[in-house]
Amino acid sequence: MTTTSQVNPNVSDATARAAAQAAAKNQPVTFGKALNTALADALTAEKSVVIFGEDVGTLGGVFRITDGLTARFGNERCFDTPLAESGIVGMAVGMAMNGMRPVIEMQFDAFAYPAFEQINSHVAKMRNRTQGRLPLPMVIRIPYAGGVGGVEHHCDSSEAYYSHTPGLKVFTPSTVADAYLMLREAIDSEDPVIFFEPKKLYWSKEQVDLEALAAEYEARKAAKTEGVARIARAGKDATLITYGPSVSVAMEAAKLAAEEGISLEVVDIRTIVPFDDETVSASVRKTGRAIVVAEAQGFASVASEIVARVQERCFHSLAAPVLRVTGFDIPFPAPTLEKYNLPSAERILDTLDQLQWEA
Amino acid sequence: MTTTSQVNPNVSDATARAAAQAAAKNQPVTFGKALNTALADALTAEKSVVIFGEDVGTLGGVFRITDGLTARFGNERCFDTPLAESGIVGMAVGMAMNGMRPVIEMQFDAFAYPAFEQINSHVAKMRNRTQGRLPLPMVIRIPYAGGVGGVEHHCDSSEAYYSHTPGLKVFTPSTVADAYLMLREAIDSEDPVIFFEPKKLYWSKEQVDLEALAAEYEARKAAKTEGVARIARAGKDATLITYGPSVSVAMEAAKLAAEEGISLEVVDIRTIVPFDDETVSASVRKTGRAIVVAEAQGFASVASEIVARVQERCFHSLAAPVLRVTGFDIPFPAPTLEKYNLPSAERILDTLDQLQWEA
Amino acid sequence: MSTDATADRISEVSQKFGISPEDYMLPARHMINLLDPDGTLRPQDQQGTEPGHEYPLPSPARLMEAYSALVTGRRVNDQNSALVRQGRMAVYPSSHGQEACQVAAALCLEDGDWLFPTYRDTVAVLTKGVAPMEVMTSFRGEWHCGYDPKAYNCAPMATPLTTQLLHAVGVAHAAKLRGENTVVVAMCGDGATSEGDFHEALNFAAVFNLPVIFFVQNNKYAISVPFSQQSAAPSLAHKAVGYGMAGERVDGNDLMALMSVMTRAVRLAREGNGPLLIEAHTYRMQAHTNADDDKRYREDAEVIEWKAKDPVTRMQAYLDDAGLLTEEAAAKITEAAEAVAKDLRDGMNQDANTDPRELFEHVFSTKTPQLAEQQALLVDELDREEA
Amino acid sequence: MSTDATADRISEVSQKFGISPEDYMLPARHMINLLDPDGTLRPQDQQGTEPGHEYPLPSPARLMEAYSALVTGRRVNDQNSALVRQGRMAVYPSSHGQEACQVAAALCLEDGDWLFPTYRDTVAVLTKGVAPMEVMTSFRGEWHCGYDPKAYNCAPMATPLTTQLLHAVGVAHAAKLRGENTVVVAMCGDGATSEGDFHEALNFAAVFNLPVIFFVQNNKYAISVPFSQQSAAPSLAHKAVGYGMAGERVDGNDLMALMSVMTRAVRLAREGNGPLLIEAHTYRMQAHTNADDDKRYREDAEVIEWKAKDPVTRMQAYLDDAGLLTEEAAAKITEAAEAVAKDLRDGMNQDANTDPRELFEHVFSTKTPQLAEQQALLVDELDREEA
Ligand SMILES: Cc1ncc(C[n+]2csc(CCOP(=O)(O)OP(=O)(O)O)c2C)c(N)n1
Ligand SMILES: Cc1ncc(C[n+]2csc(CCOP(=O)(O)OP(=O)(O)O)c2C)c(N)n1
Ligand SMILES: [Mg+2]
Ligand SMILES: [Mg+2]
Repeated sequence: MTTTSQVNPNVSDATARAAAQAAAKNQPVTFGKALNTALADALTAEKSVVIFGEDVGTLGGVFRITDGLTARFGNERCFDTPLAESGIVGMAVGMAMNGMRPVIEMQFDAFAYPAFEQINSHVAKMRNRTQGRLPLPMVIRIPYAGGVGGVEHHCDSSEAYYSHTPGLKVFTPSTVADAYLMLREAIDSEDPVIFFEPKKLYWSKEQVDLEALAAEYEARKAAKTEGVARIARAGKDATLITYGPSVSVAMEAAKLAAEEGISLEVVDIRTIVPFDDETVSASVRKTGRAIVVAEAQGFASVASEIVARVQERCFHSLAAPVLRVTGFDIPFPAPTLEKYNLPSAERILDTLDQLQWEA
Repeated sequence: MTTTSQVNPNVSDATARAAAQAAAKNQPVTFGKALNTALADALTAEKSVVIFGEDVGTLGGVFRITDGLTARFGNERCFDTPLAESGIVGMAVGMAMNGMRPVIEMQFDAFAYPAFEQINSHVAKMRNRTQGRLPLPMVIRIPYAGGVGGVEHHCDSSEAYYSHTPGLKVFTPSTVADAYLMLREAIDSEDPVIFFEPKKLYWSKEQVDLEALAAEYEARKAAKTEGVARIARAGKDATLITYGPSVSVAMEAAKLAAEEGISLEVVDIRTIVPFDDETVSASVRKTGRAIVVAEAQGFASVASEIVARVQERCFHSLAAPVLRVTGFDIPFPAPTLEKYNLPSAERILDTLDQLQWEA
Repeated sequence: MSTDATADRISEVSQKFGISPEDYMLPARHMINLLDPDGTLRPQDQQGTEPGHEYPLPSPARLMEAYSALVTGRRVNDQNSALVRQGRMAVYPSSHGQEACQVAAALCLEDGDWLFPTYRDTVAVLTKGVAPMEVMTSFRGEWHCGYDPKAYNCAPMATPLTTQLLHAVGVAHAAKLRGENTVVVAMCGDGATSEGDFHEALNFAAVFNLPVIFFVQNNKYAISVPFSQQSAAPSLAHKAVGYGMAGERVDGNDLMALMSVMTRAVRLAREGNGPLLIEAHTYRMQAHTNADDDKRYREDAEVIEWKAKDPVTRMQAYLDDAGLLTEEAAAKITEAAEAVAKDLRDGMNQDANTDPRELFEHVFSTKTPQLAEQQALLVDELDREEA
Repeated sequence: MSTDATADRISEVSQKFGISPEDYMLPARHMINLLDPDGTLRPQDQQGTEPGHEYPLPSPARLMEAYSALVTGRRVNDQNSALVRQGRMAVYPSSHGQEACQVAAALCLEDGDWLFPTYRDTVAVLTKGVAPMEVMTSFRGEWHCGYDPKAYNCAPMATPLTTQLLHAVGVAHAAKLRGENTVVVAMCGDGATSEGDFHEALNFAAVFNLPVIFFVQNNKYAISVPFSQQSAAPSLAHKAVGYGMAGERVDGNDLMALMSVMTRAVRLAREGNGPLLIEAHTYRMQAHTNADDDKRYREDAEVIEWKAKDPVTRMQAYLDDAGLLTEEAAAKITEAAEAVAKDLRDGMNQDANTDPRELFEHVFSTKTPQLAEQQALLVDELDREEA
């Protein structure tokens, strides 16, 4: 059930430095711990930050991402609510209206759906409908996607719903350092952020010195992640554009392709909204071929959007259509069958074969 | 506030015949009346059909689409519910589980959001999670989109949310004949259908003989609309791919383009799920250029999907990238400003200019 | 934050009233009503009070203040409806007949307190102090709520039903965490009580023991749907006990009763006794909005019956009889109301602010590259149009 | 379908009991409890009954039937937990300690009646007659619910909390429209009552006067969150009055009381008196699921305290004392339970049905071209793999 994400050969800037420092100190940390530390550091840095949701207090969340926060910061800074997602989001809206920075947790992806009206009609629109007078700085954390053998309703990739909704920012980290940095950025953002955490990465480990990263972030020296895609691996023959849980899959595909002499560039887009057209387009213009890899069902998805944008912007650089490797357009399958649905390195390589190399 | 939709020069099959018959009889009918008649005919044809929602009984719905049905069929066939959308959808799920065919109304697009969990986690998945044993034949009617000067929360185009959700069919008619036929088909479908009704078309009129159409439908002689796109106008220089409220805008653009000597083909896709790749691809392969026109905000939208599919399938026939004319990625604007957001014939023609005619 | 604490709190307050916790939470057996429809003060034993549910008469000064707001409220409702008929305003959901509720909802609050209104609560928002033209901004078809919610401690009027009750809970919770003594009045209609968010808001408020007054105007209709098809409960106020809070029903056309009930509710809430649910029985005298046709679903006779219970004439009669409404005072009150009406007429003659470039300005704190691109496209179109 | 009719209905039934409508709707002042934890029958005046809330003892035959199901239920819970520990099942939310509730929920129903269970209600589903391995299908990681809901009149176990209560309302409504006399028991937990759908379901059932019993197992926890942080109400049963229905709370570890309360509820519902809300006080003896660690949020002492109230030993003691549980009868009951446990062990040794091609078969009635294309892609992959 635990996946160790790839250590990236050419991570950029802060991430790279942080990774290097940590490697020196030899402290592997999990993705979950990075999130937990980001929350603790945010609670320390800013007294208007409050954390709440189902089971986030005493228990520390079903994934333990809020572990220890109630004990350390008290029941007023991190607390359990009654079991009602619309209630949680709606209350967060009010708290943000009144000077707080709520960071709330939806227990699983599909259990954010009861809050859809609050998110869509209020979280996304309050700033706009008050002409900027009521900004809503808040973060909605959503563990998402599969790869952990979850039962029905526990493995949805729901990022398209929120990415399609104007007024919401959508972040999804794929490395331990990004987990820390992006969550800090999300909490400090003046805009509401839907923060998607790939469940299968919670237990993945990397050599990252979180203390150094924190110091860097607080000194405003960490490189911005919002709207800045990450070249997870440099390459020249084709680009894999991906995010969140699929980054590790793309990295694996790139490794396998390299063995066959094909050099793949992997772009981790990090934030779906705002989108880094520049980095993505530059990569595709360079390689001339692209595959978008994402776990969500493909129809009318974020992957569709990326394909559409890339061909709009890079049409004359393209040697082949931009293809997609995504989940099928079916309800997310049960544990015994999920592997057939999830994008795999093999499926990416099969798709690569279709990029008209002979043409 | 009333828009008269275009009478299409080359509508296909049943639609054409029906239009012709009606023209002979000279009876203009509104889009709203066609829907109302479809509901009445379905109530008559099949005793398991029941209609309910907010204000659909005595009042006949805020748009009067259910006008007269309670009086004619009784309060057990068409009735008001308490004011709760999740309740309406959830109750419909149970009724469909127990032998009924509920046809329910969401009063406005954004007011379907409270039902998002019921729609996503149950309506879409019940057949699947019971291995086909509990199909849910039900129709969720949603008036959608703008062009009517509606205040906030009353003009969302929310089709992407449902189109992205596996297990839902998504229909949206753009002509009076289709309003009738597609609603009948939706009600008779064994699958749940989200039925999007472009508000601005409710009062649009066409020459259609509904009685003849009904007879044809019931004799199973009407051409299928599900999964069958409609060539709303034939052309050869570029294809406009569109649906619902944007069809009339595309038709207007085609007319204007024709005056400039450019021949545009307009494809009305009718059902977003299932999607008619064949018709769409054939048109684009023929013309070599395509613009997707839709009113919803563009990011991660149905328009994105269509662009992605078209370039995947027609890449080597394309003389230019597939472009989009959509709503902006902003909350739907208030009445005084909506015209700046809505796709217009002018904006389509501007986009047409970018299709690299000189290249 | 726990039921144990709540149980203690409830039993404490009920002890104060010398009644059982259940009797404290359940509404009085009869609706609280101080004035007869004709303006005469009811005998004490017919006021609906019973132990723990006693409501003293407000002071004359307070009544005069409320009456003045009532007259202005009525004038505003009718002025706005006229402006709609004249085509100078897009839509207006009038609260004609419900003005006493609206006035009490706002007047019971103190300066730092918050109000959460719906689309029908224009008069409450006005009474809270928002400038008339600011209140009307969204109804004229502009894209924003028109006023600064933080300047007035008044949320934007909410359209998605009952969603705002949760925001009210959040505002109260934030204040409580900071140790501020803020009371919040959260308004909704009878129909809206059927939505899930109503339930979640009341429960959150009770569990976190927050000073929120949930104020339901039961005007008997949700658009066309009569209350009898909305709920089978003995009263909406009876819902309170299911959350562990106190409930009360009050004659919503009796300004005196409303002022008394709401003032006590605010005091109880401010003293830390938790949220309360107040149901005001009133009537929507006009159609749902100008776009609605109420002839399709109700009899004139019913409307006429309620006309006899009008809150304005009732209060006026009482004040007249009590000798409080001198000619001078009455003139001043009318004058104030007319001034507001004139403001509205004048304001509506001015063009709405409709710079399309602003469409992109407040989606995020700073424009995303995508929005900048889209704005550029629109600006280019506008420039070409102007050229 | 209107409150007027409902009010009539409520006052009729309350008259039948010689009490006020409010007293009919509010739960009895004390929880209904017939057997002491040690299995002795409580004196009548301590059973929690009061006028209109009297509960007769079930017949010996009925008690024996229920006890047998109870023993099987306990065996199934413990067998399944063992299978999880052995790695032969993915996940199991055990109802150990709550089996009396589960048994009563199913046994009170007649053949054509429907049951709407949650993920924790395996034992209720079994008691409703579904074959053991069919019940366990989804917990082994298969993609469907395993049984034919229509064959058993038993909905798939629901995970998204309280969503299923609305489906229950719909099933009852459909039956009513067809003139069928179907009663529905809809189950949920204490935590789930906080969700909006709970509210909407109860209101719809009351407004449409449907024969639905909402049966809440208040096992004191929603994963880690104790009931005190879930609700501040005097009891969950008190919520009933806010919908215009009758509520009752019952000792959820007392099978005798449960059988009596649920049987009466079903009868009242079937006679057209509308929905009822029953809250059973019980305790989740084990962690939320095997993935949970309950040591993080509760004391052992609390668990031990509840161990003394175990429903199985309690009922056994009573039946023993009453001379109903002969050695022979006890042996038969154990045997039946063991047979089910064996079924489960054997079944779990068989491979789950996991043909990936089937992933596309039941999304729609017929595959869309898009799904056919995607299925072909997968089939091609599988073929190449096999080759
Ligand atoms: C979530 C939601 N669903 C539906 C609507 C459409 N709608 C607007 S007002 C209204 C009736 C509300 O009735 P009530 O709560 O009694 O308030 P009143 O209008 O009587 O003041 C409806 C159905 C809405 N605004 N929001
Ligand atoms: C809508 C929704 N939100 C969250 C969850 C996650 N979840 C599963 S069980 C549970 C606790 C439920 O507690 P309760 O209703 O008391 O039932 P119990 O588990 O005690 O039987 C939670 C939060 C869910 N399944 N559905
Ligand atoms: Mg109302
Ligand atoms: Mg529980």
